[in-house]
Amino acid sequence: KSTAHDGIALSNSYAGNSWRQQMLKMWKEASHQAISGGIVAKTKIVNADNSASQQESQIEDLILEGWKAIVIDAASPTALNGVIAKACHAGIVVVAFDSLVTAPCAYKVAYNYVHMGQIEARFVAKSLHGKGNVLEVRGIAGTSVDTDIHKGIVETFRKYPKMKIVGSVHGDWTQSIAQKAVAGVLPSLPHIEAVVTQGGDGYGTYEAFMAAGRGTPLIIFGNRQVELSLWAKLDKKPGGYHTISLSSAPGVSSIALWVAQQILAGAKVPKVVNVPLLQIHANQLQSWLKVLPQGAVATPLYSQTWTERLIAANLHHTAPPASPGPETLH
Amino acid sequence: MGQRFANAPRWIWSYLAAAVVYLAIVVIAAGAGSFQTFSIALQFATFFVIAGLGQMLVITAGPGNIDLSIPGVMTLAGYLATGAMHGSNAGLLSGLALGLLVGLGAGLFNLALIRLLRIPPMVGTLASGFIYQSAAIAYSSHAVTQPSPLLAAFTSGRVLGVSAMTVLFILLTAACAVGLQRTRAGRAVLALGQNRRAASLAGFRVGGALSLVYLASGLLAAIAGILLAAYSGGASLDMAREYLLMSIAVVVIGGTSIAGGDPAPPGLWGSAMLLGLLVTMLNLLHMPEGVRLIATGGVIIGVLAVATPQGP
Amino acid sequence: MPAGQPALAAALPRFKIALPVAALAAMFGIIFWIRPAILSYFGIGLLLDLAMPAVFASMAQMCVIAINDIDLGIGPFISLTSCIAATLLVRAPAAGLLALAAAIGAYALMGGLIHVRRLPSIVVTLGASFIWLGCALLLLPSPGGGAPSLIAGFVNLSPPLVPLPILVLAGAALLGHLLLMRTARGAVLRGIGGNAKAVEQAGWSLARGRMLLYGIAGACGVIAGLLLDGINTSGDATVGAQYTLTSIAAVIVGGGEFVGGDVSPVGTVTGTLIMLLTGSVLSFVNISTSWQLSVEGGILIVVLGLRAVARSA
Amino acid sequence: MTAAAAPLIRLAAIARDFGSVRALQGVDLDIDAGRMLGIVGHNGAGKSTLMQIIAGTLPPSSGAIAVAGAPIPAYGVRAAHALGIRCVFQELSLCPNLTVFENVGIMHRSLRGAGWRGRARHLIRASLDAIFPGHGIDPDRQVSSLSIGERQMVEIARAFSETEEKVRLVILDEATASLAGHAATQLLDFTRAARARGIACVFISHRLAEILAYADDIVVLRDGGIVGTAPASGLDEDRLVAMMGEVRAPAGRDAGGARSAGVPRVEAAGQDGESLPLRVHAGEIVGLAGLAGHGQRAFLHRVFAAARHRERGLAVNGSIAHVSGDRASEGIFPLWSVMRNISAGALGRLSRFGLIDPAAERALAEAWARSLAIRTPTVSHLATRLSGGNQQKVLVARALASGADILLLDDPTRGVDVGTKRELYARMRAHAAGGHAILWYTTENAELAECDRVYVFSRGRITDAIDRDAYSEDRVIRASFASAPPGGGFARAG
Ligand SMILES: Nc1ncnc2c1ncn2[C@@H]1O[C@H](COP(=O)(O)OP(=O)(O)OP(=O)(O)O)[C@@H](O)[C@H]1O
Ligand SMILES: Nc1ncnc2c1ncn2[C@@H]1O[C@H](COP(=O)(O)OP(=O)(O)OP(=O)(O)O)[C@@H](O)[C@H]1O
Ligand SMILES: [Mg+2]
Ligand SMILES: [Mg+2]
Repeated sequence: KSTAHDGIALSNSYAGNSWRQQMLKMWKEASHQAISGGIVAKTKIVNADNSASQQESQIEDLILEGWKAIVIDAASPTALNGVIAKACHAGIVVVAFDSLVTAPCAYKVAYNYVHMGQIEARFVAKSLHGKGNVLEVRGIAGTSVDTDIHKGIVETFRKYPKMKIVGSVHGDWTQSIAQKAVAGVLPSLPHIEAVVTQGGDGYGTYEAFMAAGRGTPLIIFGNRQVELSLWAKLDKKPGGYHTISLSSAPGVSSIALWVAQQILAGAKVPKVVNVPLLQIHANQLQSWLKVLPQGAVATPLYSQTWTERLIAANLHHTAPPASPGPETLH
Repeated sequence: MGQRFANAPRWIWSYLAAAVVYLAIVVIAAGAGSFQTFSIALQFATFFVIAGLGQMLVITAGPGNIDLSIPGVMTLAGYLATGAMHGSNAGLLSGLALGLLVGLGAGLFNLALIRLLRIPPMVGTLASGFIYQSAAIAYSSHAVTQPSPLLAAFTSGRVLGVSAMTVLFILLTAACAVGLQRTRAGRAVLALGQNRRAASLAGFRVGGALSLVYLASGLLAAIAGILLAAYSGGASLDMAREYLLMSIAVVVIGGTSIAGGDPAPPGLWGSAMLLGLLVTMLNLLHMPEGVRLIATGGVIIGVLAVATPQGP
Repeated sequence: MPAGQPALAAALPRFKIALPVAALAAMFGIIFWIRPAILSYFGIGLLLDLAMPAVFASMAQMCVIAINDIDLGIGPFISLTSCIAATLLVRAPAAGLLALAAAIGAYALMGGLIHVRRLPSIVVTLGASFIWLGCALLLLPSPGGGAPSLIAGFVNLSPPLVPLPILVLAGAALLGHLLLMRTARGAVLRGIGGNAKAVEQAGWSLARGRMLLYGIAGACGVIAGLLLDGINTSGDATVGAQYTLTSIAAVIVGGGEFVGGDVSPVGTVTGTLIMLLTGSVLSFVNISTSWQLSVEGGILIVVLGLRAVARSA
Repeated sequence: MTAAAAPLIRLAAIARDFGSVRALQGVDLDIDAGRMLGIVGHNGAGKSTLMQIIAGTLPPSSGAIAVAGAPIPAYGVRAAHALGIRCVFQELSLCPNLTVFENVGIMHRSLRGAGWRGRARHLIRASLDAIFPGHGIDPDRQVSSLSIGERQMVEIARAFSETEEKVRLVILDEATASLAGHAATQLLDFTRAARARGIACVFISHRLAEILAYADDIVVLRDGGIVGTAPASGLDEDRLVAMMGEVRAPAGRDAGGARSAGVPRVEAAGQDGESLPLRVHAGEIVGLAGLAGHGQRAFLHRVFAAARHRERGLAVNGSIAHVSGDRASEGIFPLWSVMRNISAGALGRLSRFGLIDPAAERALAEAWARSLAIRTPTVSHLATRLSGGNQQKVLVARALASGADILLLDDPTRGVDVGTKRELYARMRAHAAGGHAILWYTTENAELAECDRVYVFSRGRITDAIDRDAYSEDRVIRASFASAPPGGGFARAG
């Protein structure tokens, strides 16, 4: 079925941090490809101010405007359920990504965040040879992303009896808040060997450690440019710096766009499309830093064909396609 | 002396409460890092104090005066300043100038709404705050905000364990306290806040005093925004969200009378420390966010009820 | 109070209500002109359903402004009541009802405290806002819960001919108008805002008046919370946050004044719709959402500026 | 009702204190049904306070109230209202944001339930029609849109309106002050009819002619006590004035001396046949006289504003200071010490490098406190803790300390005791002699004797200019009721 005359709208709950800005950029790039390729007729972005009720009312407007599909990065996992049900009822395809919703009729483009916590904890435990004090910097309290990552971390560390989480703060995925929170508890904490983060908070954590005059622990980084360049800087010192960058890529908005398009086109799509996390290893660091402007967030741009392969992998429970690298960006 | 003595307890309360909370932290953490906890709380308190100082001046101008545009000004100034800096020290001056200009412009615009259009300050600044925030939103989509390293270093740098920025603003608070009590313009603000008619008949320039406080509030909000953005490595759209209510809370817990005419600049530090240390304490006790908020609310109402003098 | 120009002064109340009504009519005109399809049962229902909780939030604020106070805590209070509805009221209806009644009682007591201790309402309600939010977070640390079937059923009602939101809005405006503007007690309550001393001299208790109005405000807040829970089918401790400021704006845009007991339920409903529909109009004319706040601020300034011009003319 | 029956209301030894101010000191008073009691007395004599106590809105500090012979222990608004006691308060007590009929509803608790609006409308219309035929007031008008006179009419009509509760006493506290002449006559004529129906009236007015013409008995109040009671028939204006005021010989002062010609400090143009011109020179004390609320205060404010901005027909040369007798609302800064209240006008001179010099400020305040004999423990004492008279001295000290060329006095001796007043008069004379110009509005005619020239205001216009030599209280009272200056058809108002 052709989607050439269909429109797909993005309802984004919040545009105030660099991750979301990058996410919107990726959406625009994917939109550009889709429209110039004649695949869809039009797209639109609507941003809310991080309040569920405003996003709700914006989605209602989108329904009234007759969009064929609405892609949602949600302000609340549950508060939009009412309006999403209305959209589904009106025959509109709803695809949620990043900050998901629990509405059953919505398709979800999801990261496996429990897995993210597991990878982090395993990496830390291996690096410290199974013994050490860990500080956990969590995201926004009450979100499913935060609880999932936390769950993965805790259950993995349980396998290493000598790994201890000695402190836990909420950094809200924001450098400044993470810095404030970490700085607040650090004085009353023992020596810290490693910090597990949720991405976006690594730089602030590092700053807090420096301000407290503590040695640099092993910090798991996210994919902000400041984090990656900090890693590169630390790596230049004698002995280097051994860590990984693990995060959700803002380019997931392009996957969500293509998923919505595929559903409109009548393709078979599972209700939940799992997306692999973006992992950056030391050997890829320089190539990413080369394409990243200051303040940006590392992400690939996912194409329609890549997304088709991802959907197929999800349908058949096979391994997902390899994540595209920085070369997909210009 | 009698009057000063009678007034002292109004801002003393916040210091007492902060001291109690601090002692509790020392006990809970069994003394570990207690000086650091203090100096860090002081550093974060600084941002609240800067914004609170402006709010305090506005509130001092009398009933109905309140500046709800502070978060908007902070965000916009933070964005424009760090956007212009582009992460280089070369852009420092132009960035600072741009940010301060935002504060000045916002103060002037607020004044135009209040004095020319005669819109009640509360809605006037609410509306203008919407506009500043929205300008920041519009700007944010094509901006890369990165503070100049020099400014960032200033916001986190320390002298003898105390942040240089904190020292600077303790001095500014003191200057403000002196200015309010010992300059003619300051007395005009105090007089205006106690009784607008009497102030005018006593020969004070009432309109000028009102302009002064709103301009100061705009400028201070801009400074708070620039420094906060510099400290955080860049601006974000909701970096000032909590300042809407907190700027008022800091002022009121600090002992400033919401009825006007009776500011308490030293209390700003006490209350900002109190609110910051309260969070640290509850974090240490692994208390949920909800408890922290209830404690904050309880402190606000409690201090108010204790510190409000009861007439006949 | 200038005694002169009685004709102009007499016209001002009318102008104050005519201005927002005209603005609202213009907004509806634009919406229906751009998207005639919305002029349908389904369309109007969807366009206005969020106005239902918003209107009760504004009504609550109006009750408080009627006695020259300001409520900076109504938004979190609504969040709290929606959380109560999403959790307690679903799991244990009796406890839920009790909690809601206690919430209303707490509001009335807050009014009493403000009166007896002569505290500034703005600070007390600010402090209370943290308490409401804290309670909501303790009750529902992360969004979720459900909606009592009765409430969910109510918000999904499809009455014949007229969509539910219109009925609710009209009902709220009408009931508010009858109670506050038409009854003798309503006049007394409004009179407190106009000249408290005169009301007291006529033998009325100001403490009771303030507690009653705060209690009504609390009840309106509870209704808003219940409706919000019904629409969202879940609770969220931050869902009502923005009602605090928009409710103040709605009351003032709708012709209310901060002092003088000069408020009107019909104006408040109008003001709420204006604040709410701004976003829709912008969306339909394809203006970026970045500017939505600017337009809201601009509308506030224009409406209040015009009113000031009319007053000094 | 015979004379032997118990009076409708009997007040015994009623006293009332406001902080340190004793507003009433043991008043005994009977009010009889079917008669009108006129009460006169200087400003601040305690008339309104007494009325508020009768109306139940203010509890007495001590004393007893009996109605129809029965003592009422828990006397209060509700009790008074149930007994049919109504009061038209001096300051308007209508809710401006409500309509006329809604204000009626606030007073009558029985107006409720279905159709109360109609009943309230009917009630007030009937009452207005009865008292002020041809009033032209629509009960649906919002009170804020009514003129002051119309509001007063509404309030009076509301007091006389009756539901099931019958009216037995109506108190009119300066109710005619803002009524147009013929409305006042309508009201007073109506009270005759009401009295015939057995309703008692208490009537307070500064228009002596009204009191003399309409009251049955007259009580004179001075400084919180009753100094005279007499049937109206036995009194005339002169004797009443004599009872009210201390007739004091003008204190001796050397005429002229400092008085200079040259450019006047304040000069207001007159209007032909309407208003006389006004002029104040350096060294002069000029009085503004007339009944309260006839434009004197507004004139002072115009002069004050003219010192900063331009005003048509008003020239002001020199700096200006203002002293208000309304201390609470336009004088004292309640959070400030005596020192700061005094120095407020002189901060420019006290500053060095932009900073106020605390030592100089204290010295200035102490000097003036000593010079005016302000009774305060130290100048750091809160100004509001002083007695009214001493607070007033603080305001005077502020104005004098400012060193302004022109001093505007707005009834500055309100609530000030006799001794203090004398001190202030002497201070004013010295100040004028020092080359300053003083413009002095007073409601106490005795103070006019202190002035070099007196301008009498009536309905916003200057109707007479009386030089010191030609001054007589009688001429002031006559001009107070005039509607135009002598040249333009002098008419006596009634
Ligand atoms: N303290 C205040 N609080 C709130 N609004 C105020 C205050 N002061 C002034 N305004 C607003 O500003 C308007 C203009 O002020 P106004 O013209 O009275 O000052 P001004 O008289 O010009 O001062 P100046 O003494 O310098 O002449 C007022 O009508 C009022 O709406
Ligand atoms: N609420 C109050 N608080 C303090 N003092 C008061 C109060 N009401 C009246 N007074 C004082 O009591 C005294 C008597 O005042 P009152 O109003 O009874 O005088 P009055 O005879 O009615 O004067 P006028 O002719 O000006 O109306 C005055 O000295 C006044 O300052
Ligand atoms: Mg002016
Ligand atoms: Mg009186």
